[in-house]
Amino acid sequence: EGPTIKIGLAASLTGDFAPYSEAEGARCMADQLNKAAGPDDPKIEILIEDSRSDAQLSVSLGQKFLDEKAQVIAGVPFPDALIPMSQMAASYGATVYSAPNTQVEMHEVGLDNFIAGAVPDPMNAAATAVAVAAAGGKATVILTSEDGASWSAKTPEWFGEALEKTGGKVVGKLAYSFGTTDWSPQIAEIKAFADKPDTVYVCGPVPDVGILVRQLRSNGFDGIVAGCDGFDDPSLEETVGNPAYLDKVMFATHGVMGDGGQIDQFIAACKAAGYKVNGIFDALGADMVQVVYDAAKASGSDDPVKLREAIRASDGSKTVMSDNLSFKEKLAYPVKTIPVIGFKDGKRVVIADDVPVFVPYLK
Amino acid sequence: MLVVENLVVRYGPITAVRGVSIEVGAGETVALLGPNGAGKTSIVSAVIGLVPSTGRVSFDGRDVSNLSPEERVRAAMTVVPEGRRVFANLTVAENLRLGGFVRRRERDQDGERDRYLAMFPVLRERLDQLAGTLSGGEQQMLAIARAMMSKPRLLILDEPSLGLAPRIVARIFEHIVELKKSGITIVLVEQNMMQALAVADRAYVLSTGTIRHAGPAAELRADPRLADLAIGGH
Amino acid sequence: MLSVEQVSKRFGGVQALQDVTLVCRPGEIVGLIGPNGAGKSSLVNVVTGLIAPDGGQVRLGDRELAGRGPEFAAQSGVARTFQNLRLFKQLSVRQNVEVALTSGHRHRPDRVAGLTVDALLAQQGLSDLAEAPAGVLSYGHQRRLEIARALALGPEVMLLDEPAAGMNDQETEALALTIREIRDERSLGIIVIDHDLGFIMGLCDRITVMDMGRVVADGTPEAIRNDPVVIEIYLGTVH
Amino acid sequence: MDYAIQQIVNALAFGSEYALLALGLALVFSIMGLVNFAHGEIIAVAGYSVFFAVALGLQSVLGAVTIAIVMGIVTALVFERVAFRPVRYAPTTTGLLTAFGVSIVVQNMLTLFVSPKARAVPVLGPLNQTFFIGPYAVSSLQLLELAVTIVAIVALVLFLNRSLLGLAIRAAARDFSTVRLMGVKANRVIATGFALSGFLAGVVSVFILARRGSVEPDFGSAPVIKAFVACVLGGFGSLAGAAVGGMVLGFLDVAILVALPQKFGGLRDALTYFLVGVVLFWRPQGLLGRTVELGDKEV
Amino acid sequence: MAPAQSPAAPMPADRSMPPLLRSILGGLVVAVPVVVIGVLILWLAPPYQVRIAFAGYVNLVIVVGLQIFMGNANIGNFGHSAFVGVGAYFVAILATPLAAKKLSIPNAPFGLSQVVLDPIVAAVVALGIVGVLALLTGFIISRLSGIAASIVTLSLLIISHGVFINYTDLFKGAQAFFGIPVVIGLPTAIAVAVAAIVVARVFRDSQDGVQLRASADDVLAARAFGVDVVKLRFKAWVLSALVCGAAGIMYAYFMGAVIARAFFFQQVFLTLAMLILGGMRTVSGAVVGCAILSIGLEAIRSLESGATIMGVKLPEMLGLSGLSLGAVIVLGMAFRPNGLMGRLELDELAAGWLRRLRRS
Ligand SMILES: Nc1ncnc2c1ncn2[C@@H]1O[C@H](COP(=O)(O)OP(=O)(O)OP(=O)(O)O)[C@@H](O)[C@H]1O
Ligand SMILES: Nc1ncnc2c1ncn2[C@@H]1O[C@H](COP(=O)(O)OP(=O)(O)OP(=O)(O)O)[C@@H](O)[C@H]1O
Ligand SMILES: [Mg+2]
Ligand SMILES: [Mg+2]
Repeated sequence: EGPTIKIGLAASLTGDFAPYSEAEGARCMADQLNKAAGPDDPKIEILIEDSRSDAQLSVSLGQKFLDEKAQVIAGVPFPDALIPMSQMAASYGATVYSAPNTQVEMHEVGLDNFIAGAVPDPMNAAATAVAVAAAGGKATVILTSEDGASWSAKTPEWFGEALEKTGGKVVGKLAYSFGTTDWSPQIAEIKAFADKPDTVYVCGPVPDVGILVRQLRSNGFDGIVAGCDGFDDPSLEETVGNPAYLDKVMFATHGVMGDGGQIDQFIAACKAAGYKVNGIFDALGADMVQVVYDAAKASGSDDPVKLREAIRASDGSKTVMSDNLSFKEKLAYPVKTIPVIGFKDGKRVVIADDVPVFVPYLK
Repeated sequence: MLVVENLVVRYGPITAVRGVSIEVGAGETVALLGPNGAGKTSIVSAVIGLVPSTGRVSFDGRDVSNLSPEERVRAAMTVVPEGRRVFANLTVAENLRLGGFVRRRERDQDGERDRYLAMFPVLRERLDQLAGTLSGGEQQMLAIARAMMSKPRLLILDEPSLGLAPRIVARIFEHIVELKKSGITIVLVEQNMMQALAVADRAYVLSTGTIRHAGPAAELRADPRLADLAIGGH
Repeated sequence: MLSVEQVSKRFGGVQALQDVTLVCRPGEIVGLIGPNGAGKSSLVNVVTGLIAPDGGQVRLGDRELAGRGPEFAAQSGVARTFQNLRLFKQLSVRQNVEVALTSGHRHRPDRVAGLTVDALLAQQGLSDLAEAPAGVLSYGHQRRLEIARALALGPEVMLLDEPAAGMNDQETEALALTIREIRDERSLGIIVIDHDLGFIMGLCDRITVMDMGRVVADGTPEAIRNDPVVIEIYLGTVH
Repeated sequence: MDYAIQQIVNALAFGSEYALLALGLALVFSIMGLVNFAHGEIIAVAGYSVFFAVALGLQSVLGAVTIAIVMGIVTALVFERVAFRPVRYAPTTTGLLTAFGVSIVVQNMLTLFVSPKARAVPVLGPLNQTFFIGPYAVSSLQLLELAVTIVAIVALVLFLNRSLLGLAIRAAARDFSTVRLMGVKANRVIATGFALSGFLAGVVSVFILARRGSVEPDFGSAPVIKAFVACVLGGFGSLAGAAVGGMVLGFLDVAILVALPQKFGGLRDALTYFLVGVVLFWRPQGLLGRTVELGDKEV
Repeated sequence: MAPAQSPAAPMPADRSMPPLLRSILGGLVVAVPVVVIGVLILWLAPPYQVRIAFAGYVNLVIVVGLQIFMGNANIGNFGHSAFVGVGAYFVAILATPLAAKKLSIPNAPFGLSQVVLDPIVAAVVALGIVGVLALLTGFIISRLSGIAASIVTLSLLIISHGVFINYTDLFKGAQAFFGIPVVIGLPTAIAVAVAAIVVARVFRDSQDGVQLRASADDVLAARAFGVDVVKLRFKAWVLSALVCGAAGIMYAYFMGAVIARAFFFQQVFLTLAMLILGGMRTVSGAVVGCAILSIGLEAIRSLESGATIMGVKLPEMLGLSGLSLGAVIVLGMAFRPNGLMGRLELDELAAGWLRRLRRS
């Protein structure tokens, strides 16, 4: 008999973070693995409850999963939920594995039992900066917002830092709030800068950033518009409207979609099997399940601490998004290539897929 | 013209009107008398449909029990409500315009209005003042004039003389007599008993929600027990 | 003693008060009559601080009240009833009285010594209704509650704006009796506004007549009853 | 200078949208003293209707505009009938909570039956064309919004102040039962008022859609709180006040965005609301609200 | 004078007891279900339900605090969560161990990154800060009425949120402030809730409370009877803020991490809904509203993700709890526009029933 591993997800099935939920992908992957597993292989059991994107509720649900002896739990992918959950899980030996988490705070607190499935924001910013510089971007305006914590406030700064490393510079910084649907004041300001920018960088959600692209273009800005994984939403193109506007738009994300590759195949298979999968975040969820499965297989035990040790000791798993997803180096997050997506004739193309050399902020 | 049968009005646990029956013939003027809390206003409100009640109210031979207040008003019943209830946030002129709402398609609104402005000249000076800032008596005059703008066939007046100077009260009672002559049916709720009985044909005396006495006004006026009845002696 | 001197007030195009002068001594009941819109309620509003006069003085003893707001007037000992009934509708009858009584306790403890809610309610015949919310009382009962509430403040001067409106003759008579009782008991000055002449004549020591914002006559009930000006402007020829 | 004028043009557009939203709120408030936070959901339903129509093959701008407006009216009427009529006599807080309830229900239904994510609706894009007048970038949408706002304000003010129905609506706001005593079918009058506010919501929905190009469950609710503030700022219940309040907020928004040092950029909303607080402390009745010296009277 | 003859004669309250004692006892009666439910949970429920219950008790304290101002002064309040947030953040700033602070707020002003206070002292100081803020804001809000006052409370909420998020040196911005010592559990929460209920009840029944409620009915008349409306609103505001601040402190000491988002619209609306649904005119209303929505929403939530009831697996129905919350509000308001509890407190109702029972 292989061990049974329980993964408890206090998922944001509804509420503000519903678009970023990894739950369906995780469920789909677990079912695929369980079906294929032999008698001595581990079994993955996924427990899902809706956290309504509420941090407090997701901590309580985390407790519930721990009561039910889950070895791995996750909640709203923000520090206010994940930090208390990690502290709580520590006394059970359990691991908090947040597949979509990118925020640096999680890695600063000194939590021993936390694992993020995505690379931290500074790496994302660094990858974008390299691609922007390669496309000729030299002078950038960055747009920041405190609404998405460090993701939207600091990522642009890190982008600026990384761009300066390539010889570019930050010519201006503007603040905005999430939910902005009319960027005309900011655009008027950008146009009024003495130092004309050739790049605008923003790390924010769709549709805000889509509207920004459209308004920039219709106001005559023809430089680069760059961003982060917030751009990675199927509705981006439609929000921008005119395919010509997408030229010189680029963003770094977690994995490549739309090229018929592994992620697309996985999503299509899940959809066909009736899972309500959305996109890249489901792929992150699937990767988490794969990693846990492999570790359980390696350790052969259902002990949570041994499981975590096995995750960190592994040389890498073959997952949906990566041929070799490994936590050996950083322990709390993976090191992997970061695809930067651009557009050609309105279609997504991968313009780079590397591990950035210079990464700001992170030590 | 107006027939009220077995009317009961309840407010939660309180029964304010306990099975009252009243009949008002066409062209008749009937007074409703009784002490505070007797249920007069409750009857009036039930007759026009503003408070839920059981029993039957019919007007002109037609059962109106299930009609909404506005439908009853459209059927030419009108109430001058207790406590004036002028539209405080509208001007005097606007109040009067709304008073004529049911006749909005007719031409001579102004003629009607002038008639009441002549009766209450002070209102003419206040046409553009917000009704809420009028003095108490001025509001009462406005409430009466507003009700009259609809040219009702049945007019129910709940304490019309309240807060009015004697001169104006006299004018209103004169007007009631005039209306009576022109064939309008009137129900008059009054504290001013003698004056009410002087213009009324018949009267009902109520206390604690039931009718204690009913009869021709003249008879009541002479009745020594009246005083007792009207202050609610049991 | 309440003294009003040369008070004037204008609302837009209406001169509501024009150089009004009036006094009310402790133990005195002054009637205030006049046609509708004469400015009687406005005068009460000025005295109780609800409106600031354009000019003139209002003094209670040696305190100037004009323009200092209603709280100050009330705390100095001026109580009133409202012509348009302004009870605390959601509070119980008892609490309506309590509000005034506690405020009185706070500011003039000697004046309210001996007053209790129960006694005041009993005096106005409202004992049975003590726990009912004031908003559901009939019109007449609401008027009485207004009076009980005014008394609970332990006032030096009480202004009653049409206290008898909505009461029948017998009730009015009883009311007159209570008012006189109160005056004798607590020796306060009372100003009564009403359009029921029988009531006013029978009750008041002195009567002031207003018209179009001015005081047009002032004197004993007898004198006022026969004053041709009063008959002309107020009573009308019919009376 | 050019820059300042450009920003003023932008602020006018911001202000118009707030003003239109605020008008819808002020209208309902003046009809039944209801602070209708569900106004945003009327906008959302109108927006989603266009989304569905597009999904079913609709392509014309005119068609989309018609659908948004008709659905705005219908939704407002349904809300009135189902949710607001039962609380018509209730205290303000009750109406407020009912409106919250309606808004929660609608947002959750949109989440449940459509998607929690934004859905693109590009059909109204043609309304939003940027062109240059000299050095100034102006979009057709900005002009349209300004024009519609002005027309709406004038028409509504005339309607409410001059027409008999308008009088009835205003009277019903204060004293529903006495209006009925005038023979006014008060239910219908109130429904008319709601229909008007639904019309305004439909129009706003068109504008937001044209600009955003997508719908989301909180499509309408986000701007409504600002609009509510605009109403109070201008003087609650007064239509002209709502419009002025909206314009002032629009200008405040842009001015603060532009003038605030970037370091404090995130404090934009905080500063806006701080200024609103200051204005209200100074003029509790709002900018256009008048204070009447009342004494013992009430209006 | 003619005796009032009216059928309306509901029960007079028992007037033989001193008023203060009567209020305290009344408050305790209202608090009985609060204690009973809490003890049952402590005794029978698994740890995660204890956590969920804790959140419920935090909300209860907030709702009761909200009632003190909103229920008595009848002014819509959207700003109370600002005080919850201030309470939570200041214990976070003051009681978090140095090591954690080095990471989170190394540049805190006034050398705050160097100070660590005992949790109890920190709580007292935090309450003091809430109090000072309440005094400052109360000065403005108590001078306003109606919707203008409500908007200013809304401003307070948005300003406080803006400051939490943007004053990163002190509040750590939009990121979680973590590392707060976890020092309390459900028993403390129950005790605080009972205390809050009694305080709210004593205030409601006090002279000040009655006078304030009078001014809510008719400001002008209240002023004409010497009621110092501004002062009373001010008192209620400060008291309300302190109770809400206490809720925030509880929250921080239980969760161990706080974030500004937790003290924003979502909390404001939920607690407002609880209060208005229960009936804001009584403390009982606050308790009942909070209990019904907390328990109801939790029950529905557990159905949402497809529970198994008596062997039948129900389908997943996401958004059900949101839908039900909305529906409960709309229906509740339609059928009981003044809230579930009307004018009277639970104990007053019970006393009435008892007396009627004895009479018949
Ligand atoms: N809305 C209400 N809720 C509860 N009780 C009410 C309500 N309205 C009236 N009552 C009660 O019903 C009874 C009758 O009141 P009503 O107003 O009909 O008397 P009335 O004869 O008009 O008295 P008055 O001469 O004082 O106006 C009174 O006891 C009153 O307290
Ligand atoms: N707040 C106000 N704004 C505008 N006009 C007012 C205001 N208050 C009173 N008035 C006007 O001032 C005049 C005097 O009003 P007041 O209420 O003092 O009359 P009154 O003598 O009490 O009359 P009544 O006997 O009818 O109550 C009236 O014509 C009234 O319209
Ligand atoms: Mg009556
Ligand atoms: Mg008067």
